[in-house]
Amino acid sequence: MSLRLTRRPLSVPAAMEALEGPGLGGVVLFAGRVRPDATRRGRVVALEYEAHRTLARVVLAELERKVHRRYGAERVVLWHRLGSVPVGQVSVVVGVATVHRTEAFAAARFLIDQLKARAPIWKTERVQPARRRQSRPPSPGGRGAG
Amino acid sequence: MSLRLTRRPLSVPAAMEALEGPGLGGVVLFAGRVRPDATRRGRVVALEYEAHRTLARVVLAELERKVHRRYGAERVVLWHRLGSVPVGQVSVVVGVATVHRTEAFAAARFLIDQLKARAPIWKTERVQPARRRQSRPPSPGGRGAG
Amino acid sequence: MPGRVTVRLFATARVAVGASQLRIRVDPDGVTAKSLIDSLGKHYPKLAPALRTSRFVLNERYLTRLTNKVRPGDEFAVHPPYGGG
Amino acid sequence: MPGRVTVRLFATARVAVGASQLRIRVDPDGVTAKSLIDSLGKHYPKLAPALRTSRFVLNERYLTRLTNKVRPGDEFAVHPPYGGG
Repeated sequence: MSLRLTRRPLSVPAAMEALEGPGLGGVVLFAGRVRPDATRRGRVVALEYEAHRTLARVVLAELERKVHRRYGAERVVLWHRLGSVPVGQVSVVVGVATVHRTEAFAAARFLIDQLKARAPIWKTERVQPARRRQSRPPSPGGRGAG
Repeated sequence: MSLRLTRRPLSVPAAMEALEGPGLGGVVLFAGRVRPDATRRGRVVALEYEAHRTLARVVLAELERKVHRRYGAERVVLWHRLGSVPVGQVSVVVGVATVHRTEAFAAARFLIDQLKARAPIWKTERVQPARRRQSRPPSPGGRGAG
Repeated sequence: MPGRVTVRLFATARVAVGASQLRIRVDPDGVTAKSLIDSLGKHYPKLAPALRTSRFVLNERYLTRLTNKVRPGDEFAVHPPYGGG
Repeated sequence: MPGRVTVRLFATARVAVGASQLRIRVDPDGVTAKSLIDSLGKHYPKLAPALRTSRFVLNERYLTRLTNKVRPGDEFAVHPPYGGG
């Protein structure tokens, strides 16, 4: 079982390693990446995550126990980044290893849904304001990019 | 879209890279690892994979097109190893990136199920025969492990 | 600090108040969660909308009743709707 | 090699015959897939069980009817039940 709330980048290879175990043939991994969504204030360039850390750990640990009981998940990864996560980077990794794949899919889906609904973690969008249209001064004699 | 039938190890980080794309927030990856199953002939130490390669590529390409149409999967990884794959190593990687996670889960599940049912790929178990029980000669005076 | 409750604010609640933590003086016998919440909404009008959609946590456990007592030394957290992932 | 069909064998079919490929002489006009399969089962009795559970592929397309003609120069593949993953 591996829980992390960290300000550092999440490594998918490290998650795969944490999910190794004898006889665990099926690994399902979900990675959530920050999308450059368009908002009314501008385009998202990063998400700022905060958590009620102590309680979040309790909630995530409960989820781990639940998927172990319910789906026989022998290895579980529940990692979430905190602080600023730029567009394109992974903000959350959920991984499950089981003997067979059906349980791994069900458990991973359950974990990410429950994490989103129940873990005391919040995001704030950091946006790049849409630039005012401004007339560029004519390029001084050049023909191509400077 | 990325199809591979290869005798070389499959890299999950490389799969994650192949699944990058602007705005693709949800990535689901399934990795199947060789299990050390017990068989009547002994314990599995490796699986030997063979394929009807040309046809397998056609079948996998059809699956890719199908998940693109059906689930909006913008990036798809369908990688399978051929030749001998030792216990614990990854024999198959299926990955999907979509804007939202529901489609990614459904598409990945669909792909691995269909790959198993429809791709002309076969495995043969290589086993370590269970050793005959043999009486060990008494240890010559030692008390612990040699 | 005896006599005070630590109120922790997250996300929209934090932004509304402009601080992630408040120290609120309460009766030595404590007050009900409801009265604490009402007084927060009164002192920080911008916080009122967040309070209406938040869950509350008393000493690391979800508050089950608004009649529960909050006492000096307790930690009371305001949790707007979650947004992890 | 004119006059012959290439038969590709996979997995249990390959093991039963001890070869991954056979070159089978057929009439210049071809034979039906059924008669090719029957003759394979007759010449390689160990192959017969695999033939009963296999799908067949003619020139990289799944065979749709056992009455389809297999002609010299064609490739005919025997696919036991799949086991990828």
